[in-house]
Amino acid sequence: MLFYRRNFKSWIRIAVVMGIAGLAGLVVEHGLAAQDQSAATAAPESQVFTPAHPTVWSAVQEFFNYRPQPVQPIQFTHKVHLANGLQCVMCHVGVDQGPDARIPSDNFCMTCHRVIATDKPEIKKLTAYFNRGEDVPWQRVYGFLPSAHVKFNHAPHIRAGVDCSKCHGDMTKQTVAVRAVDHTMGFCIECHQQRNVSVDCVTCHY
Amino acid sequence: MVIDLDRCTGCEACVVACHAENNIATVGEDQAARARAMHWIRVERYYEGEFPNVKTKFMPVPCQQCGAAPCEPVCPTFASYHTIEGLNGQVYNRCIGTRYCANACPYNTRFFNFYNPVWDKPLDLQLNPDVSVRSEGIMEKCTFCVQRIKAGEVQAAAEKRLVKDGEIQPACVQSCPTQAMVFGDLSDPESEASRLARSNRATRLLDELGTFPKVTYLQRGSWHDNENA
Amino acid sequence: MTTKTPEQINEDLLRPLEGTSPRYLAALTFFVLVVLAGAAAFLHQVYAGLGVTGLNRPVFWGFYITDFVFWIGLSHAGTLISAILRLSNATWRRPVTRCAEVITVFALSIGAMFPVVHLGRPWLAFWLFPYPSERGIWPNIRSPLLWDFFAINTYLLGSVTFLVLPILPDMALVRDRTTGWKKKLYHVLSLGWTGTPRQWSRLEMAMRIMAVAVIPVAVSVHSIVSWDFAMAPVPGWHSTIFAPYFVCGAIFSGIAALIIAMALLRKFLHLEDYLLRIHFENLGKLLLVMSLLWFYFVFAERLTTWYGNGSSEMAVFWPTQSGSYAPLFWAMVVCNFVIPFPILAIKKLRTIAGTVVASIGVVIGMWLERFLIIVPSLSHKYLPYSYGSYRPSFTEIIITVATFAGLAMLYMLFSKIIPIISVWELKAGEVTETATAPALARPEQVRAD
Amino acid sequence: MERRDFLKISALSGAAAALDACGNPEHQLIRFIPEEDLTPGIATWKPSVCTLCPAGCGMLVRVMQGDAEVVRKGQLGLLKMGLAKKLEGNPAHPVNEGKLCPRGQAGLQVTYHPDRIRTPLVRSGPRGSGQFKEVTWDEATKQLAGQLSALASGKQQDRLAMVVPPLRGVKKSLLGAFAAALKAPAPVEFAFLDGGVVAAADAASFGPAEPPTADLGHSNYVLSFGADFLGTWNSPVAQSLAYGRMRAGRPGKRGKLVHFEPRISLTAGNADEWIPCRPGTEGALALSLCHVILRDKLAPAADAGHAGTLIEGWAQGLPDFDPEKAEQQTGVPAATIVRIAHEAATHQPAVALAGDSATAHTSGLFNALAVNALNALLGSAGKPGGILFTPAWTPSLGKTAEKSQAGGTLPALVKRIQSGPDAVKALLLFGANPVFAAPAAMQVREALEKVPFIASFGSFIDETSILADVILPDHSPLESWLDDAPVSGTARTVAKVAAPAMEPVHNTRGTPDVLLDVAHQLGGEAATALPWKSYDEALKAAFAPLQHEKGSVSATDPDEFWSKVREQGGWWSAEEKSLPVGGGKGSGVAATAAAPAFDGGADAYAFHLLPFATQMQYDGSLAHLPWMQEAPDPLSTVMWGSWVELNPATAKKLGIEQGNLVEVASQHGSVRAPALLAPGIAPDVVAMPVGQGHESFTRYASERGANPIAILAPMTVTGTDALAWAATRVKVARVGEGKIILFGARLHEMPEDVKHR
Repeated sequence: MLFYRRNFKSWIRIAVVMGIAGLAGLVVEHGLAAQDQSAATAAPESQVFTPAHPTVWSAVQEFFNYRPQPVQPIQFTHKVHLANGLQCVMCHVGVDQGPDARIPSDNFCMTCHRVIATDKPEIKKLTAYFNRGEDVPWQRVYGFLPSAHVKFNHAPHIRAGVDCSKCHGDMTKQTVAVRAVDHTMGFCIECHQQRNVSVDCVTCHY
Repeated sequence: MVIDLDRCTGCEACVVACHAENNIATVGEDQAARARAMHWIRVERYYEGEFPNVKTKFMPVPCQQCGAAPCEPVCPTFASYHTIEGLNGQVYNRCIGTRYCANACPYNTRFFNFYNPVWDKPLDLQLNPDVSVRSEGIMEKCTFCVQRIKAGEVQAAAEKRLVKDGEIQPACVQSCPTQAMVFGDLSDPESEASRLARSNRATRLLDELGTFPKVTYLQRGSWHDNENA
Repeated sequence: MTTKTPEQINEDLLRPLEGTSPRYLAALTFFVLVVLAGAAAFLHQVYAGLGVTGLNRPVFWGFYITDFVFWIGLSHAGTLISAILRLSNATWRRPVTRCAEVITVFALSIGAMFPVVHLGRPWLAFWLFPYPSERGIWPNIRSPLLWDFFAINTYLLGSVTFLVLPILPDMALVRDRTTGWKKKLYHVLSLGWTGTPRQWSRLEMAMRIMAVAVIPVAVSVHSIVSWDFAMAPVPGWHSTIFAPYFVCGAIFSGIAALIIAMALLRKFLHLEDYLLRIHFENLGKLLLVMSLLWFYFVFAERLTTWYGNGSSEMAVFWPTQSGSYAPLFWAMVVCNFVIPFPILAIKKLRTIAGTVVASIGVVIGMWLERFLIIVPSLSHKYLPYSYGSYRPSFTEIIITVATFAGLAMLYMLFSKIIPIISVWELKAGEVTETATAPALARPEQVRAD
Repeated sequence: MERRDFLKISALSGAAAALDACGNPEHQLIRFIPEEDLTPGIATWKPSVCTLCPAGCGMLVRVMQGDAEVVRKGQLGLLKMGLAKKLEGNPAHPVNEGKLCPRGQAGLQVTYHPDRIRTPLVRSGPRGSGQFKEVTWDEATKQLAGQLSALASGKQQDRLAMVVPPLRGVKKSLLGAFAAALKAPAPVEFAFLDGGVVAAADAASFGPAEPPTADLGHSNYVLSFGADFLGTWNSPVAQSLAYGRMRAGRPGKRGKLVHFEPRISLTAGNADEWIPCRPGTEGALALSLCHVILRDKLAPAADAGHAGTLIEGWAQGLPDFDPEKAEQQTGVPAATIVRIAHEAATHQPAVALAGDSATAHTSGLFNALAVNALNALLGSAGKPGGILFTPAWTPSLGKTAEKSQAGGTLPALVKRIQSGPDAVKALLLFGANPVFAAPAAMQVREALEKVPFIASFGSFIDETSILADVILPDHSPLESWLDDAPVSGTARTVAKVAAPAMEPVHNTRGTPDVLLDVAHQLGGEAATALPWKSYDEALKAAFAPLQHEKGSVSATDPDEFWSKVREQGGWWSAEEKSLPVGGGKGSGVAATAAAPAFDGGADAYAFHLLPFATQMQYDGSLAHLPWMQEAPDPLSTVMWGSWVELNPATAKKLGIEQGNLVEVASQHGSVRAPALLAPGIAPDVVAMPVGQGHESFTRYASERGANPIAILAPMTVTGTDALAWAATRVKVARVGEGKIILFGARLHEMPEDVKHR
């Protein structure tokens, strides 16, 4: 009905209505997100650990598969590091050993950045963290939500010769890592089927 | 899996090992009083006779991983299904909580998360990162420690070999102080589990239901059998 | 019966549509509030978790599934009975069919809600729909719950069609008699009915086809509901008798519900001239037959269990006969047989009041029957170590009560919008009766009322 | 517009994302740079030692990286650190061979317990109120050192007392050395379940003053007198392993287990024959078996050697213990006694064990001596398939350790405190909980309240440490340097040591290190006597002599030896070698007390109270672990509570139904708990689990169930000063409705279709 024999004017009308609805949605969402935040700031005092969502709103967000891109404390650029001849596995040393690829600690970064590019503002931030004895609070970019009940292991994928870019996009073009590839179940299944790997549920879900 | 009832003492080391390995929540006193305590493996205790001629029997009951499992066909979403390796898989993510599988299970080895589980901090640090933490509304049960099976297979694949018999042990088998439990590949006739499953003491729980359980119980022997032999 | 003119019929039957009394509004408000309470209880359950129910291990199903089976059973009141009566051309059916069909549609909708209400994660209920996804997973067609899904949807669709088709002429009638926004509303509801001979013959044809089609669907629905239980190897469930037993029980409770509904309509909508004693008496006879049949099924089920003497079956048998569930069991027998049988069998007692009393007994008894099928079996499943018990929580009770209020609410709203007795069919009946005077309803018999 | 696009619009603003990012609480904490280099997701296994009971099992700790909220340098933050995730037995370890009991596995929860003391505390409210304020370690140690130096300057070092749980190995030596260096009496060892009576009997009969190692694995016939050796007695994992082998480990051979006890314990439940006997008459029963063996010439009296000579009338063939007389006394049919005696004598190797309630009557020592004589007569003392005695490792930390004065027992300490004001001016508590685990009649709490200064080194606020003025919380075992020298479970000499499996989660310090620190603060002789900077140095020094013994570790230089020992989780001798038997002293223990004495008259107090250690909570020291609360008791299936076990016939007579609240009263007090009807208990006995009934012991154990120890009579086992905890008579009455949480439905028999055969 909606898209049936419409003239230009009615299209505009629809656009306006939807725009208003969208704006209203934004306002509501931000309002709720602010509430969400106030609830979450109370969370460190929470004396329990539970897989429950902190708020109903966060549950709704997850239901609709809404995940914001993370904001990193330091604008680490993959592009520059890779352009300088580094390889993924040089920093992500766990990738061919076990489940977790690892993000190196400050110690590791500082092996180079004690001398390299020390005048850059982002490196100064890093040095400041290091000098305070703090690790950089990197934000998770990929990773499955707990409710997916998925266990992913990097090592077998590396051993099978899956290229890093297959799941993480072309990192030579990314500065701060963004979620370039949507790790949906369909994405996993497709590759598993192509490569004739088990698509049995308990291969990943346990 | 083979469980030798002649060795089992009912000490419940397996129960605690399972809790530790599989992130099973303790539900607390109130929920336990409402029959919602979760023990993927339990030791059933039966008394026979009256004082002073009382016999006690212990029988550990994990999920029997039936070959023809009643829990599998009834699940509308394939959350409970038969894996390629012959386990009764339980895909937590796919579970919508009809609890039909738990009703169909003759062994009552399925457990439901009536609430979101809770760990008083920092008890959450004990959680095994290899096993997912189930949330409210999800059915869960013994998986034969599928995370250990998978880890063993990945390890074997990395070393380009087959999994050796006895290499993979679920937590209960590993912990059993009397070595009453043996875990192995029943499709391999040479495995220790297969060998024991052919014992003349071998029985299966509620065998007449035709569920083809993959847990074999070796019945208690008698001292007098020994005498006559 | 004083033969009424078509105008009188119009007047009488369309009266409820024309205004509301304060009493009506009060009752409606009450029911709406109860329904809202139920909805709140459900939301609370979704928010907090299924732990707010009395369910436990091993009794994973309790009030909700009892309600589910009960309501689905109740839904057999209408469409099935109405279809049978239509096909057998029982003329006394005319004032009865619509109230019956309405019960079907509403009871079925309420019943179909319960599988979702009882889910651990109801927000994922849509996974029962067979829709293509990137994950490549379809629902499990081997699961009786999925059969339920399809059967209930089919039945619901069929029943709605069956209900709506004969409403169209009445909608047109109302449309023609009203003005303003109501006219517009009924214009839409009548779907362009003008009463041309072509439309009439199409309607007749459609009703005949639907009547034939809906009977096997109805039978299959409750058979499938019974297979939810019978397919699981649970002592007390795993029985071949379950499908006919459930269908019989369903029709049994359905007729009872119909009698109660008719009595209420008769009283509150002043339809004493249309819903006659003959209707109650005939339905009462049907109820009697079903009561006997039901008793036979219960007897047969119990006897075979007892005679077979399997230890796990007996573990379920004894608690219901003489153990903790015995009071409920014997209450069920009293409600379903001991009370209705003499009332319905003795002609003098088979009055409107009598049949209503019997029907109330049957509705209560059949609810108990569903409960007794589910809970004792689950609480005594094979290994005695895991025996359990069950006590419903407040949440479950309020949701159960709310569904009864829900039916009342829907019924009240429906009867305000649409004539609860088929006006055109009744008129058609009057015409045929005066013309041929075969009349099952002999005047003197009716006057005795 | 698609939902995705809509979301994109909202993402464009960026605000939502930013808000969400700081919505995650973890990101507001400081993240400390990890010190250890662990690969996340990959488990490493570190050896450790189980310290939860005296068995001394070797453990492997599964350590994986995780984020823990910790306090470092006074700041709360997240640290990626190695976290213990699971405890398993150490397969190389000779005692437990890779296995672990439920209690040992639950030890994990000690470390992560939400109510663990996280930082040093100083009492801020009245004593016993549980009000403490947090202080720094410097303040806390200064306070302790101040007290100790005040004592020293006043030459009142003998007014210092220490209470410890039974200790072994280097830790015992260190505490001894500490006491000696301060010129204070040696620590008082206290635990509800201690093997003192068995050790005393063994010393008398055979020589070695230690509990035996039961070589069940080679045994054909096992007679157990009260010893719950599969549950909590002695070294349960080692005994379970051996039991498994006895039952099904030898093709074609299956040993038989006969258990004598008035109640079905875990071991009795597994016995081929459970034979209830009257409480305290186990010794008479054992001697009656001996009588039959001697009478029927199944073995000569001389076979028993020294152990036999301790028994009066042994040479005459024990005329007082013929089966008919024994039937009168023990309640076991004479025919059964004769049959069992014949079976045991003809199915050697046969072994007899005495323990738990059998040794906790006033006749306990007699019972143990009688069972020893039976063992000797059966020829199983010091032989394979019988009882062996482990050549235990006794480390030395130099001369000071041996110089300390005798510490005495807990009753003696209580008497000392009450002998006058300031008889004891300072008391150090090392994790023992005597207020809970000693009968109220012993007045431990009243005594402790009189001590002006109490310092506690425990990790939890329990009934005893709540009285403390200063609490200096110890590391959890997994965070500590550990050592042990098991005396049972294997015939090898075992010296165990383990480095911390993980970094501390809280602001705690290892108690040995605190003691060394205090000693150094005190200076002078104390500092020179304890020269080590830290405990691991002391451990290394104590282990050094083992390098030259023949054992599991061979190394050329001390450092290599030390690192290899730590890698393996300890050192053990190459060969199994039992200590020689027969050289028993046997002095001073007249074995005449055959008839047990009981507190409370049989008329007013009609029932024997039989307390027993439970599989899950042990003696109550593990009641604070949620896993131990929720794991059902194997026999009663009770969770989260305690119970009064009654014979159904008794209960019927008293009008008590399952779950009713029952009052159990002795002459010394009363407790209330729900009734549990069980067929496996004699009609004149009521049993109660020890372990619940804590007044204050974390959120999981406080105010839960009842503590039967409280109402016990302060009677001792004749010939020793051990508490005779099974010698109290009680009366039982229903007082109302109660609540009992069972995991298993109720008492039930196995259905026919499950029995199979």
